[in-house]
Amino acid sequence: MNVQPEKLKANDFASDQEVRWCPGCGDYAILKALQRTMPDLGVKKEDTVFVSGIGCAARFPYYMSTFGFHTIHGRAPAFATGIKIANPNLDVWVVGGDGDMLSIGGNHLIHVLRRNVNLQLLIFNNEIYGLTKGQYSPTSRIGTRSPSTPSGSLESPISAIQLALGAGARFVARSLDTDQKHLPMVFSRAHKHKGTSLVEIFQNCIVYNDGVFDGFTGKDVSAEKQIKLEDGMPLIYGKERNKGLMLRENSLELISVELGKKYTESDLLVHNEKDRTLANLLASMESPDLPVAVGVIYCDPVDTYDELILDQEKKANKEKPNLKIDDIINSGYTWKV
Amino acid sequence: MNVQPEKLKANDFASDQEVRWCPGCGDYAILKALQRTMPDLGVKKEDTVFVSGIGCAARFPYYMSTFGFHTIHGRAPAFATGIKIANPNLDVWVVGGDGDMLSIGGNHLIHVLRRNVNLQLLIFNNEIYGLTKGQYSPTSRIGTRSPSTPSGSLESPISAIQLALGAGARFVARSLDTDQKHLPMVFSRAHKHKGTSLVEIFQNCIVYNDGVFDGFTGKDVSAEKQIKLEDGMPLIYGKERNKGLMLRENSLELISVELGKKYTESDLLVHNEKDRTLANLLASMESPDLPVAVGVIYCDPVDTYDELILDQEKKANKEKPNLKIDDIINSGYTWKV
Amino acid sequence: MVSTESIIKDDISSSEYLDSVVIRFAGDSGDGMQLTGGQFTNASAVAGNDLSTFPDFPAEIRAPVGTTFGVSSFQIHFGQKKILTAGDELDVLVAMNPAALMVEKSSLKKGGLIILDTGSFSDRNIKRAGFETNPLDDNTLDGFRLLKIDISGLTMECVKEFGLGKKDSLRCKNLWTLGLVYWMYGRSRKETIDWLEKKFIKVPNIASANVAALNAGHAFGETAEISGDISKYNVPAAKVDPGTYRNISGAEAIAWGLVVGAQKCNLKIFFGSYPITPASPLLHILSNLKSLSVTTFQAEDEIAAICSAIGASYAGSLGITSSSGPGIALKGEAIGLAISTELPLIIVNSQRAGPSTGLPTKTEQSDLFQAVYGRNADAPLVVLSTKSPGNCFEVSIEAVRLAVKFMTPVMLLTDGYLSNSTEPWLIPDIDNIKEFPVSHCSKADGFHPFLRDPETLARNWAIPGTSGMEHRIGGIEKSYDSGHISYDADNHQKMTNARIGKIKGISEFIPMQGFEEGDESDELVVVGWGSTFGPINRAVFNLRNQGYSVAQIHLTYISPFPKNLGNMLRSFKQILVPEMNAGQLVSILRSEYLVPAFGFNKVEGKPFKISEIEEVIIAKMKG
Amino acid sequence: MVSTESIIKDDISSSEYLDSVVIRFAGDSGDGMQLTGGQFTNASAVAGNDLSTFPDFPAEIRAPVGTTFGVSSFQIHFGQKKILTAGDELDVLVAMNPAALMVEKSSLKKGGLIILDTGSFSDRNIKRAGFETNPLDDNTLDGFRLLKIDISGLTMECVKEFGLGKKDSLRCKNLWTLGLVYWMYGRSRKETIDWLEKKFIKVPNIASANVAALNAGHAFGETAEISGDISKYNVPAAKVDPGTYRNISGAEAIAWGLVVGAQKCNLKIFFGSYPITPASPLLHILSNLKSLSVTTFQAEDEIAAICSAIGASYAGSLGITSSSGPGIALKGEAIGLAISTELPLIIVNSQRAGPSTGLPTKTEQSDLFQAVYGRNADAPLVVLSTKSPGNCFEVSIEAVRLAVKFMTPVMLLTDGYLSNSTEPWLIPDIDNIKEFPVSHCSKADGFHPFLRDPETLARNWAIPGTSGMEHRIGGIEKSYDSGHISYDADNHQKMTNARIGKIKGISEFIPMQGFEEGDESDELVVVGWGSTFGPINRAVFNLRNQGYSVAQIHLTYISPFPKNLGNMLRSFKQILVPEMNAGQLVSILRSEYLVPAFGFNKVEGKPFKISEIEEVIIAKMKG
Ligand SMILES: Cc1ncc(C[n+]2csc(CCOP(=O)(O)OP(=O)(O)O)c2C)c(N)n1
Ligand SMILES: Cc1ncc(C[n+]2csc(CCOP(=O)(O)OP(=O)(O)O)c2C)c(N)n1
Ligand code: SF4
Ligand code: SF4
Ligand SMILES: [Mg+2]
Ligand SMILES: [Mg+2]
Repeated sequence: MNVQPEKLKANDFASDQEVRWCPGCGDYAILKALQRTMPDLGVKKEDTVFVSGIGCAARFPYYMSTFGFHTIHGRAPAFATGIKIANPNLDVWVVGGDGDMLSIGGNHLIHVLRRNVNLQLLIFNNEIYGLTKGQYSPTSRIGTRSPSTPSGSLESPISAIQLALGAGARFVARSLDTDQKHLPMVFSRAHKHKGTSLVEIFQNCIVYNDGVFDGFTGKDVSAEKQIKLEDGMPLIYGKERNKGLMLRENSLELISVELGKKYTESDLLVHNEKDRTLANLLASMESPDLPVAVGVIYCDPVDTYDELILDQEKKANKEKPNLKIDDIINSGYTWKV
Repeated sequence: MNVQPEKLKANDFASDQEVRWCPGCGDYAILKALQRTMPDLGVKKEDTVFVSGIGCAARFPYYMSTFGFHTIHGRAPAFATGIKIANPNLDVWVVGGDGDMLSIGGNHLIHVLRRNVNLQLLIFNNEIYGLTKGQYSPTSRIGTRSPSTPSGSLESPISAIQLALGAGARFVARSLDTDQKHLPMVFSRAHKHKGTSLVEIFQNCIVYNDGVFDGFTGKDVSAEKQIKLEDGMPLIYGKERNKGLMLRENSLELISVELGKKYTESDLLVHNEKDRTLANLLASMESPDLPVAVGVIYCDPVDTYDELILDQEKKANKEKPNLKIDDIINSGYTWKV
Repeated sequence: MVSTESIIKDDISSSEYLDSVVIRFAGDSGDGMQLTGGQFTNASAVAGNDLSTFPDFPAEIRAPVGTTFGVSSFQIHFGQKKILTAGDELDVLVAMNPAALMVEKSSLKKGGLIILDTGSFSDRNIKRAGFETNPLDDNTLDGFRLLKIDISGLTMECVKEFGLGKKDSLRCKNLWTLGLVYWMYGRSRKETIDWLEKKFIKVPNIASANVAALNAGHAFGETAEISGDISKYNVPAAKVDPGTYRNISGAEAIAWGLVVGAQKCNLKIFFGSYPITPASPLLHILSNLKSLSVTTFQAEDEIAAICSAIGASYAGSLGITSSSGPGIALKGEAIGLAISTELPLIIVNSQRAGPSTGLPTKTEQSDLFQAVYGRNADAPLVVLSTKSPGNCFEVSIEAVRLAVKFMTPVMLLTDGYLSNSTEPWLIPDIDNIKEFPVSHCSKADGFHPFLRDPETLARNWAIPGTSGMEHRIGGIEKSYDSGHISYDADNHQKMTNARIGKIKGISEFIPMQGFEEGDESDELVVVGWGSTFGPINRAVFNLRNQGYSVAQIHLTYISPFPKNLGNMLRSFKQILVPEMNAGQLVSILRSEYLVPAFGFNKVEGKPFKISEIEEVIIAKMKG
Repeated sequence: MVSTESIIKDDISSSEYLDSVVIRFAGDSGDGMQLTGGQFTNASAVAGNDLSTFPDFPAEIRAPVGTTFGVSSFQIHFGQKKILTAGDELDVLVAMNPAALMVEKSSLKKGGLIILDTGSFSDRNIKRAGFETNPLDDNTLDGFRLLKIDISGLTMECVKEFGLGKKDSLRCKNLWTLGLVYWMYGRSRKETIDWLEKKFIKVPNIASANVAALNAGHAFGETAEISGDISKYNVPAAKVDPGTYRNISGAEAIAWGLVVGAQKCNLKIFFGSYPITPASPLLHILSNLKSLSVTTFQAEDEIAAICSAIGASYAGSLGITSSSGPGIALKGEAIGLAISTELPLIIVNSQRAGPSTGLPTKTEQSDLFQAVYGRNADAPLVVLSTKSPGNCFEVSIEAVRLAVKFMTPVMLLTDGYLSNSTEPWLIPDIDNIKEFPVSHCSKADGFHPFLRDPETLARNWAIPGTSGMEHRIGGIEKSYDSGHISYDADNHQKMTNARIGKIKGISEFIPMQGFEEGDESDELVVVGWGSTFGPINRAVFNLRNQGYSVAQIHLTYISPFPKNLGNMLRSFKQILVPEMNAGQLVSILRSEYLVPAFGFNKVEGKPFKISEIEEVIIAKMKG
């Protein structure tokens, strides 16, 4: 018999495969954080499935000792939808890079969000195509020089979170590869949320895009350049917790203010995870003018697609309790010879 | 010689092909409105290209006497991108249905918007798949009964406008098939905007989804159930122009108020086409609680992709003015035998 | 007026005897031709005829009234012999308007009968249809027998009493026409009357009006108002096996076959699809079968559709996807993944005319190459084809059996013609169909996901949710020995061989190929696949009766071929391969068996005529 | 220490003479093996050798240090004869660490030389590489000649004076090794030194350290510290046509060929692509050629990439797209549209090992079926293949010529091996290449877009922006006579025939097939296509020298085949078709010409060895 111990440890979620990312890649930290989160989620290993597309990030499933499906580029959300509908008992995680999920896979991403299938989507955003050796991606900043844009890229980057909100997402969050406290918290929240939970993780590609997030992730600057969201709490940040966010007067625009002289905490906006407009405002904040928002940006659950399907099936079964295929075949016009 | 008359008439933009939509289809009205708009745009017929995917709406190019390319399902924005980059002189219009543009074509839609290629995107939204005989579409409301959802659809509809805003669109507008005054105005504005202009047109499919927009398009209700946006003007509507929109106090939520007793015009929000947050709020208004917003919801031009490409090419040519392929081939390490 | 009861049973004794009849109802899209055809089909079935039908829709949803491209028609071939095609030429054309006459007149055989509604021959309609002058007045219809009746007028007249508006009144004219045709062939009206009364139960005056029109048309035939040109015909019942019958379309047969197949191996069905003509009916039918463990999922596109189905198979369901040519093309990459991960999957391709968008409402069998070869790299799968609406049922069950037994994608080829056309079908006893239960692997000892059954070469199917079976799979090459990613050169060769060997080896587990007609001793063999079965079989049958030494082979299994096929083919002097494409099976047969097979190819978006095939065979045999 | 100047020119007179040498530099991904190989290639080119190279990267971007899957290597075959392959077996293996030794040792020929860095043989590295015990101490390397040098230590030593850290110092060890190998083969260091000084112009101490390491390795050879096992070799210059040469990779050759082709017909290039291994280099190279009327567009996916390219062709540019197997699969539907609308388009497929994701960094030629058949319906296009890096240039020009002359998509097949490997290339005089100007149609009189040139069957190419040419096209079937949508049955047949006939007819406009070796009088012919040219040619050449009656045909044109191919093949008793797939060309040849061709198939993700092909030929000819 294969008795599972009461509580698994992080290590129990590591597969026997050698991890093959570049030394120093941010993916390691994310892997570690997730392996550390898993035991606390109360889900059995055999009920957990990691699904991915193609890319460095998409190698993720190989390193988890759960079930894993490394599929094709960009389509992981579609595979995951089939898996979850086929067996709603399973705990399904989708992992992909910014290219996988936002370039070739953008359509599946918005549709899984719209459908609200109960699963977790993790986007490892390194603002570059790692696996194919460094071309710019849809999240790369304007002017990114890469093998395919030697004179600099020209397109405005896409924001995973804003796109998701536009598509009707019910849970969006953000975190950083290196933040080993924050990341497990965000993973747990994503897991707890019923419906599609999207988590964008800023991830450093040490080989092709090293330091691209340093402006707000560096140890020295992070407190001043990030704001950690907490539901129901005023939007305060800064090492000294002396800065805050409020609306510019007579406008729908966020500004950062210093607390003390002119403004006090009570002037600040309070984070409300159910406020989609606030979510959009927070998601669009960019360094260096405004702090980058991390944490749960939006969370407002509604019925999930998989539940609704089950309900509909149950109802159909109830309406025609003992229906057999023979009944269908013999329905309509028949005659005897 | 083929001398073109000074000013063309609507009829000059009709091709010699018999129009093959169902009698009573809303597409006729859109065709008429566009043919009426064209002469005023000052673009030559031969410089105009209509590109479409597949669907009833996508038949559109056949009925225009300009150039036209009826491509494959969902990919029209990608074809249009190639056409515009290859010849930025051309005036490119993309036409598609809600299925074409938001289901199979969703990814190309968001990426053309993000790139901001200078072209017009018209989505004929009838909230149904017309050509394939009436299956529900990504814009169909929850509970839509269709051949593929006999017990009602389960997914939240996608909002073309909100999705576009999430993808970084710089121009989004909305109009109605039957509004032959408003529609040409919106078309003109879309055309004038430099960059990708998205126009969503509510279009009645008389065969498979008849009357789905009646709640806010019916002659009797339209004034009360629609708000026609005008930049810089307060958000007023109603037959008696006695209703308006403002923010709910201490929130980021729109409410409709009656003017007169408690509120006056000066309490209302003023439409600002450059305010993305307002745009999102306006786009998300739904009948019957709030009026449906029509007109230009958002317009905030930035550099277009095709211009930027040209600039980059010009710069490259300037840097290496007389570069020949021979120079490239002979560069690097060579030796003589 | 005669009472309804007394006219329901018809006296057919006095009629002219006919072996079989081909009739086509044609009219405007709004004229209810599909309904008319459907009712006539049922009535003919009740009369005991064998039959075959072919509904033909316009490409437009609802084209403007009176246009040729708006003509909708329904053809039925019924008779006392085995009916295998919807018929080469029409014996009778019912033309409800000038456009229908314009479009269909060339299909009528010399001396054939045209029944037409003179009430619709207004100048405007005549012009719209593209006639320069009124075809009833000039010599356009010379050589045909004509029955000109003001059906519109007579219908208006007979439904007057029910107080309908003009539009609704005119809507009854198809029933009037049907009544007349029922009279001609001695069909019973009872079932149609029952059906009308049920259908319009909430609008009884409409029901009564339609019934009245039906009866009036019938009475019109019964009374002396008809010219000598037309009389009653007697098409005797066919000799068929006893049992309960129904009409079945190819789309229904596939849907039900898949459901039965899944039940026989105890799997739930996950059907992921995206609408496309002519594949959508399968989605529609299955969407109504929720209570039979069928989940349908309308995906955002064809790629998501197949990926979701593969995901479902991975999770332990039977994943099925379905589309038509252009949509199947989009699935190529994902099919490769299913092949690489060796998951069961069924891909139903309802072929249509191409290339590209082509002629979506027209039939063709030109996706054979795509089915067998249409992916990157060496990526073999099972390809099955269906030959008639009823046959779709059996082949669908077989598709499920092979998919789960061999852990492989199966491409099931049908086509627009088969999907929509119908034939009477002896309802089988589902309990008698053999089970082929699947067991998901749960033995942890020495488990790895790519361990193979030594006999079938199928890999283990272990599914999420099973403790101890946790494993990772993907599209990168896997080690034969451990299932882990492997970049090893020899291993890649070994796995490639295993994938190919597995599919080839299936030939050991399928029936030997047989002859439909004739045998090895014949001179020429006609080899076909798919919906060409009917015309080929009839042509071969006819010519054999005329003394030609011609045999027929019709393939269900195309990848792999049955193992005796090569030897069968090699025994013939001539091998003729008629296809509704530019020569696809013929090319594969030549390559596989090095036999000098030659093609007879027709790419007109419609089925072969029996006579076309007869002519080629005769020409070939004459040298 | 000897001064730099004096040692630059080497005396090779006293060396052992060799016809050709195969050497492989192997080390960790971070060891700079590609750079080392590249420099050695240039130095050999300067020395006048013909050569062929094969860079071999790990699948991982940067695998952990010391692992076998992180080994990066570069093989070069150079000699005084015509060199056609990177070599079957290694004469010399340079192994910078135990993992490299582990992975590559089996490629070394018996008695071959291994140069290894003992400094890297730590217990940890030995274990990581998968050796149980130290291979330098056990009998693992019995039968090889061994040159064990503490390259790490010696490098550290010689760069001490430049004050680099340990990591940077150790980075110079590849140059030390290169110096030693230069000494062995009498290569000039000058070009490498120049190159180092230019490359590290901003970090002069790094430049100096590398130069010092190079010189130190060289000096090490020069001095007596080496065992008797190793000496200097003399590989004389090859006899080649005079002219200016450079090394060219397949990817460069395609990029430049496409640019030249576009210039020859006066079109701008629009290149729409999406990154994928091993196709990306083409995107990268073209992205640097903006000032040559080349626009590159990195699309959101492969479908958008090809659609944008088709759009650009529609607008009057030369649309090109490029990908590898799985990405090409995604383009199938859009290729169908380009076929249906008859627009020029070039699709470059850099094939890789499959199915599905397969082995992205390994080579294969298994997309031939996909190229010829991989779409819905009857959808013919032109398929060309390339046989060597240099040949990619010519074939790319030909692809452009056929695409615009016949208004058709052209699939250009190359593969991962060809894209990355290099060979010396006689730089052609571009002006001497024939022009084939395109004229976009502008004659309004009687214009319709599908009017055909009676000779080529190419349709009119009228582009937006041209007054009077306004027209609509699409993927629905078009009337042969008016170009408008047509659902007519006969018209569909006519258009299908026209599309097929156009492609078949191209055989009148391409060169007759010739022999690479031998002629019709031989007994056996080896027929190949693509990058197998080298090993096949060498094998046939060798065996002919040994008296075997064997000929070689190598195909550039696969769809259509050259018109004399059938007759050529029929004159042989045996037809052998070696392919790096499970048998694709062989299947098409059998089908097309009914000749009993048989395949020799290898699916190991790497090129054939000459000896493998020799063996099969011999076996076949013996009976
Ligand atoms: C159909 C297809 N197209 C392209 C590729 C090549 N490809 C693999 S991963 C990738 C993008 C990788 O970027 P991202 O998703 O951001 O992941 P990262 O490597 O940065 O983690 C691409 C283009 C592929 N494998 N399949
Ligand atoms: C690749 C592909 N998939 C599916 C189809 C079938 N198809 C044609 S149009 C259409 C959707 C039509 O809906 P919409 O885009 O909303 O246009 P409408 O007809 O409502 O104007 C579909 C699914 C197709 N032609 N090609
Ligand atoms: S290339 Fe970048 S993202 Fe990929 S493994 Fe290396 S560091 Fe990580
Ligand atoms: S099906 Fe609907 S959308 Fe299509 S033409 Fe008819 S009415 Fe218009
Ligand atoms: Mg990335
Ligand atoms: Mg629609």
